[in-house]
Amino acid sequence: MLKVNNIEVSYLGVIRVLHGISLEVGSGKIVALIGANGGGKTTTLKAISGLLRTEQGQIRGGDISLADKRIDQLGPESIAKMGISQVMEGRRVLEHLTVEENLQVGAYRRRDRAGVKNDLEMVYTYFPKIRDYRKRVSGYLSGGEQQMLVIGRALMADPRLMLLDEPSLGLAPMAVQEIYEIVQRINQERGVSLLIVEQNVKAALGIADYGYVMENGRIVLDGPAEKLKDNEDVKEFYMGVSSSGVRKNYREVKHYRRRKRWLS
Amino acid sequence: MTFFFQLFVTGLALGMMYALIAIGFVIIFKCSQAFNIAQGQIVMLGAYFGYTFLMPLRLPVWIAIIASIGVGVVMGLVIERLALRPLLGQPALAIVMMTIALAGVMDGIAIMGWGGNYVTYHDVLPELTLKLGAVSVPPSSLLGLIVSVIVVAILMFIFRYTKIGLAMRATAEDEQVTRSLGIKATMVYALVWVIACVVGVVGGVLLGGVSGVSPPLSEIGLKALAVVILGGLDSIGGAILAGVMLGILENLAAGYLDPLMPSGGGLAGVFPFIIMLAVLILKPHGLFGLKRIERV
Amino acid sequence: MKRYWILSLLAIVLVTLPLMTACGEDEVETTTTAAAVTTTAGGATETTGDATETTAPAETTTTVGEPVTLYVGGTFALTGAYAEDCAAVLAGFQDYVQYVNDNKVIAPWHTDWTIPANITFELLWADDALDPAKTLTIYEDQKSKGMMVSRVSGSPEGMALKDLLVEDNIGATSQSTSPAYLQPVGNIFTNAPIYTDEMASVAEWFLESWTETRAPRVAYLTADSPLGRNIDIPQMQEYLVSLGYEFVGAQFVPMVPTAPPTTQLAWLKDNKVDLTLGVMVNPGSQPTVKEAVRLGMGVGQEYEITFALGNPAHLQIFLPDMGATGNGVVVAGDFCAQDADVPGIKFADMLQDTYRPNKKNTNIMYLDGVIEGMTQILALRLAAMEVDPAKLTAEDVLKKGYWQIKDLDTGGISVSKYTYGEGNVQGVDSCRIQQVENAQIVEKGAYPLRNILPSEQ
Amino acid sequence: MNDVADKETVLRIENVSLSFGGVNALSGVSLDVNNNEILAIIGPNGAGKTALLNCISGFYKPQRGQIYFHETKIARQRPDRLARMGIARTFQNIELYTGLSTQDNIMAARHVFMKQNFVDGALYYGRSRREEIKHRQTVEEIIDFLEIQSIRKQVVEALPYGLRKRVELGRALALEPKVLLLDEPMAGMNLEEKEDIARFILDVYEGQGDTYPDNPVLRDGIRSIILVEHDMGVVMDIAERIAVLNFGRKIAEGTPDQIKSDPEVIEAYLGQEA
Amino acid sequence: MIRLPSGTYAQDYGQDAALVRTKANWAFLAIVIVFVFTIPQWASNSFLALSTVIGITIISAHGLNILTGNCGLVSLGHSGFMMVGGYALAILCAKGGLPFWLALPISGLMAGVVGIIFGLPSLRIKGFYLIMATVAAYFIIHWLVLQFRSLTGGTEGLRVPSPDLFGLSLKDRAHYFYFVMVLVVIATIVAKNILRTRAGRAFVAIRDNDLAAEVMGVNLFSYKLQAFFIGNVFAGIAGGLSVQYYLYANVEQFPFFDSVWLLGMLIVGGMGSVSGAIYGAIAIKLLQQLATKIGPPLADLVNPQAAVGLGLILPSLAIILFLIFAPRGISHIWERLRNYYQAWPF
Repeated sequence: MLKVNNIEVSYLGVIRVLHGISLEVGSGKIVALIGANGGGKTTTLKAISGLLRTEQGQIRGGDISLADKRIDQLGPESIAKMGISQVMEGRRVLEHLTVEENLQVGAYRRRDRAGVKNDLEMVYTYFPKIRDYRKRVSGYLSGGEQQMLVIGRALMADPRLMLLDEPSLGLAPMAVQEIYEIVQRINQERGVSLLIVEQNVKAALGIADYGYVMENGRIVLDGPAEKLKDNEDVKEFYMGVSSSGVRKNYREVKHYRRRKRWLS
Repeated sequence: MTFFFQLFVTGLALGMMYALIAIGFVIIFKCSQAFNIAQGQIVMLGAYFGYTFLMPLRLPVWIAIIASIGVGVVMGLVIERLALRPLLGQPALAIVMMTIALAGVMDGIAIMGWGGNYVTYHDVLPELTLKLGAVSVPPSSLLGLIVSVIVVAILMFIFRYTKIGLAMRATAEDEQVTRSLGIKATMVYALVWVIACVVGVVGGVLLGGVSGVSPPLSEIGLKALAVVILGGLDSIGGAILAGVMLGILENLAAGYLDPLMPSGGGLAGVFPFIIMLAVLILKPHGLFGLKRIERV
Repeated sequence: MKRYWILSLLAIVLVTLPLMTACGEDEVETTTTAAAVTTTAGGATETTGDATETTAPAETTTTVGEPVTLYVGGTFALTGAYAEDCAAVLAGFQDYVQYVNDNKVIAPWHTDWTIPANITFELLWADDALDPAKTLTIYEDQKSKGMMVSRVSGSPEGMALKDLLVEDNIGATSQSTSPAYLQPVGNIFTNAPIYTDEMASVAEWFLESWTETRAPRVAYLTADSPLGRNIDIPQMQEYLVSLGYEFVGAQFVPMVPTAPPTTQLAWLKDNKVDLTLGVMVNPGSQPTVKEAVRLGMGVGQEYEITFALGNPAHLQIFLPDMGATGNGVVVAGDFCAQDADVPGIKFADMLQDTYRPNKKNTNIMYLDGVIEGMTQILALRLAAMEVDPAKLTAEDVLKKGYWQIKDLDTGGISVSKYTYGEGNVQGVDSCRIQQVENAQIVEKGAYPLRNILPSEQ
Repeated sequence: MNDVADKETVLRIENVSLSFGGVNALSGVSLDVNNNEILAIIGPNGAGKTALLNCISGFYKPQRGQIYFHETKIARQRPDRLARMGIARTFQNIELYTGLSTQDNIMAARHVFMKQNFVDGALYYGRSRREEIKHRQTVEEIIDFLEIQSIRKQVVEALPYGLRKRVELGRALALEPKVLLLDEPMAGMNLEEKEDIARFILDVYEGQGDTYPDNPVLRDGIRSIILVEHDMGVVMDIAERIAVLNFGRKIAEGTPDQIKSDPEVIEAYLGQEA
Repeated sequence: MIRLPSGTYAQDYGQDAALVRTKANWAFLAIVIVFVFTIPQWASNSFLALSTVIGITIISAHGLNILTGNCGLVSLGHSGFMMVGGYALAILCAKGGLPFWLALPISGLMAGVVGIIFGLPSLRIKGFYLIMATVAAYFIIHWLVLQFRSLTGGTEGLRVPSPDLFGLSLKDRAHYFYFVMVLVVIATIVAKNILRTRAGRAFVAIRDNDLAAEVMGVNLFSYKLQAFFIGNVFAGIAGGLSVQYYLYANVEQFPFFDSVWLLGMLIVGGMGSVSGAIYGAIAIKLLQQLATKIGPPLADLVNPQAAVGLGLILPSLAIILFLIFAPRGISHIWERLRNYYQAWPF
């Protein structure tokens, strides 16, 4: 459904952050994009959703298309209209609005009142926790609840594709599990495609169909999630499991580190 | 006692005027976090346009009002597009400086365009007289009161119950998020400036009818800023309450304290600022402002 | 990088352009003075731009000496509350200077006071924006161009210049009547009674028609500005009390009111005031007077009170807007009504008809421009009769010019004839009282100045 | 590595309660922080971990309870005073001086050690110049220790996340604290970066001895570190003791092994997987 | 951050921290100083007057730069504090009979103390609230000056005797200019060095992140007040100098809009940069001068008041353009240009 073809992105016209990224999200699939910090994962998401422009970033080459329509030249508003909903990093709830108002903002573009009402109910079914707080100012929700709210808000736009940026960031292990379970359910029950950017490789690959590994603005490895999970390098560098299959202890990390780099 | 009530009523009317101008600030601040110091200048230019439509052009009052609203719309669009949009994403200080510079430009325009002359249009606006016993309400202020109430009611409705109002409140919180949800932030900003300018221009036309117009009229903007600060930067209700409060207090101070001052007083000019400073020391977010939800 | 080049270019232009204009003025005097509105003699001597020794052929055969250009003018505050007034003063100056250049005479009624044909006058002016700093720069600028007379626009500006003027021996005219000009006396020659004296005249006039047995109650209702607060001094209060008044207090109205001054008016009513004195309550005074009428206050209203104002709250400004609403308002000052039947007004009308037929300036301060111009040119003329005009110094103009001015008739514009001298910078000796009756200005008489604030001699 | 010898209490939190706007962020939390230990505080989001750190560092004034630093009462003290007493911290969402370079950021922390008065400084003669140079030396050692030499003169705003976290740690070190509070130092990092930070934390804790003989904090180490972190792998590996908060209450405290098997903790926080 | 030409290395930390590093720097500085100090020799009186006013403005701008540019406390009341300094000097000299050299520093201190008083709310309030508090400060000071008439002369203002420096008369405009310029040089050096002091580092820390500053041991309250004090001492001295220059103190000498222009100078020059304050002061003052110059011809085309309008529009427009296209001001452009030139021909 979504095709990113060989895009290059630079900021302020000088700093190149993506060097020809290509990836694909199939209809109804979950795709995980994993990799080191500063590797360009978030930038990739922003390039897709058009938010890059609001930060003086620029797509300098390649193209992005959604269902064979090019979207790389559009503004974020138009892209959102086409059915891509982004959940930004850092639980960006609209703090002073109530939970329900937050969700209504998500449905801003939609004209079908009945559909919106249904979807509101649906979101509350997925996230029963936030139903209790519907009239509460969202800034006072806990981290996990806020993450649920922003995912719910993105869902209210009735998207075809959702982009999740680090949904587990700064969340307790329990909350991470809960959110990932719901995300998987959303994917299965509503057929929404998902592109998830994650540091928590284990969680992301746990529900993904396919995965891409990104380093320094390049895709260095990709494959079905099952396969990636078993990849030695992924295991060692992203999941902290040594080749013997035992998790490494942080205390044992040496002052000099063995670094393996693809492509460099 | 009559003296007290006279002061009170006059203060109330003046306060509504402050509130009307303050609302212009609040709208802009609420939605785009821009602190518009030029609101007083918008009012002043509005008054000059009101004069031009009513006196040299001799338009009927209602057409003049509509024409003024048109001027407000254009003014809002021009300011937003040329001055504020290039600054999207810049720090708050840059935006404050921009509006200060805009104030300079607008003062300059008033002087270039109308020679900075003092002009009046006294008997053109409809006269409403109201007498409560021995106390009389200034007609122009009464008109201001009515217009303020209408404007506030409309704005409240928009904010509370309409979709565009929701979009405006959402944009106020987080521009990027709202854009990613398909709300055109630039449209919201333009709309916000248009509303603020229209409110300002209408206020200016009314105010000019009371007192005549000259460039220093814009100083009322600074007083209205004190009102905004007192009411809390993002609260329309707060602006109204604070406006009325300051108007009354200012008048009472001028009436009762001025004669006690060593040099005749003139307290009316500074009283709002003194109160504002005192309140700020005790309540740093104003009387009715949202306390930002802070998580360290 | 390209962007930075453009920007830096912009910055350089921004910086160098004014720098060049700033320091180049001595060399390029011709061009800059030409830029300053030149009011040269019609056709004949177009080359007046040149400072002192122009060798351009003098066309007139009657020329006695070398052609000489003398500068008049000074600074004008074309911003703020006085902008419109000062613009009118400027217009009066421009027209008058042109008249003198064309006719070589001081005024139609002073035909014996002629100007030598070789002397042309040129007006130098700049806007000081009511900013003392700017005033100073302009003053230095004009001095460097050879100006020997000057004018000041307002009190702070005058005060900034006062010592310099004494130091440079330059005499200046001013319509602003700051008491500070009088003590210690400097070189700023005023042509209007100072406000305290005007208020004293009003007080005397008011007593003449006071019939009740109790003492009349008087209060100040005046502008909250340096101008308006000028009258609030102990000597004034003492004088009022000595006349038999009961002094009640003072109310100040913001120069630019944002609401009608109901508060202040209510206070007057509350304190049973009979007469208010003030200077320029607000520009044109309309908001105040109009509100007073609405509250039933004024002459012939249910609450009888007389509002009196000092010059420059000229009734002429006030009348067209107010009409009968202004009935009973009193103004003390020195200028006659703009439609008075006196030679001075006819002269002013003639100037307007001749030099600005299509854009007549209706502001009364036009008359002041004419009178100030007349004073400056007369001072120059008197000095030029004693000293070779080409070798004239500012000191000559001060001592042999200004100080020798005697009985300068303004054609009835001002009630008194102007006489100046060493230690006497106040040209007038009496004050005119006018009142609005049936939307008309009615003269109530002239009263001698009481010098409430005596100048130090 | 661990001197079991003296486990003297450095920071004693006694019955601290804090609420804003009717919501109880902390209710009656008591906790001892000892010398010679890394203490981890874990718990679900909104459980009050950061609130507790904020109470310790003086940002929040708890309504009830007291905190003792050695014997001094420090609850409700001003943050800057606490900093000068030897309590340094980092933030969950990096709070650096965005407009300054790495070097200046760390140098700014040396502020508390500068003795020059205003007149000295304004003239910049001998003493203040010598002092400046001395502090530069210390800063350079920290830069060296954290391996951020290459970004010494870069403005921190433009640095990648991981490096900014490191600069923030450096800045805290420059304060030469006795207690170091780290608020989610590894959030948003990948494994490799986490390993780096874990190593730095351990190195700081242990001290570097003769590698940095003139720098007391690098030489002797910071012997009390409080770590708020979600990554259970890191917490279990490097913390000596763990305290668990939930809904503003302390629900468990103990060694990593004890915590791992505590049923209440599993139910409230860890879930099945851990 | 100062970028150095290639080939210049710091041998020790002391050198690395020095203000003037290369020979070219020294040469440039020398040229500027010679240029400035010979102005009375070749320039017209009006240019001399303008230069003196610019000098006074630079001192004031340095103060605002410390407060706003370095400590991040935006003040729109700076001309109010200049007024305090101006009146303090006028009262001390005219009524107290103090000599000028003694009165000037005292007037600076007075302004500083008043600054502290109005800075008191700054601990609890930030941003726009603080801006408005400083606006209030201006109007309250203005009002107080008018009220205490017996001391200040009210609206009449106060006349000041001619300045006298240890028996040397400064009445001569050129002498006064030299005096002001010496103070400008001192003020610049002090402003530059303050940044490297304990206080200066605290200021910058507060500006960039007051939260972090507090955790790093910076006493916010004390340092914010110090910033108010130091910044306003500069303002007070500038105010005193300007009163002494006109030999007259009046409230209209310190209009509210001057505060705006001072902030504008920092924007145009480069916020937080010492040289920026100088560039900005010169640029804005010259633009205003330019407006006065081209006023007369414009008067015929538009109206007699056109010059005033232009005097407002030109500097405002400069501020707007800089905000949009070069928010870091002239000093940054200048640095970029210098780097470009130093890297030439690469």
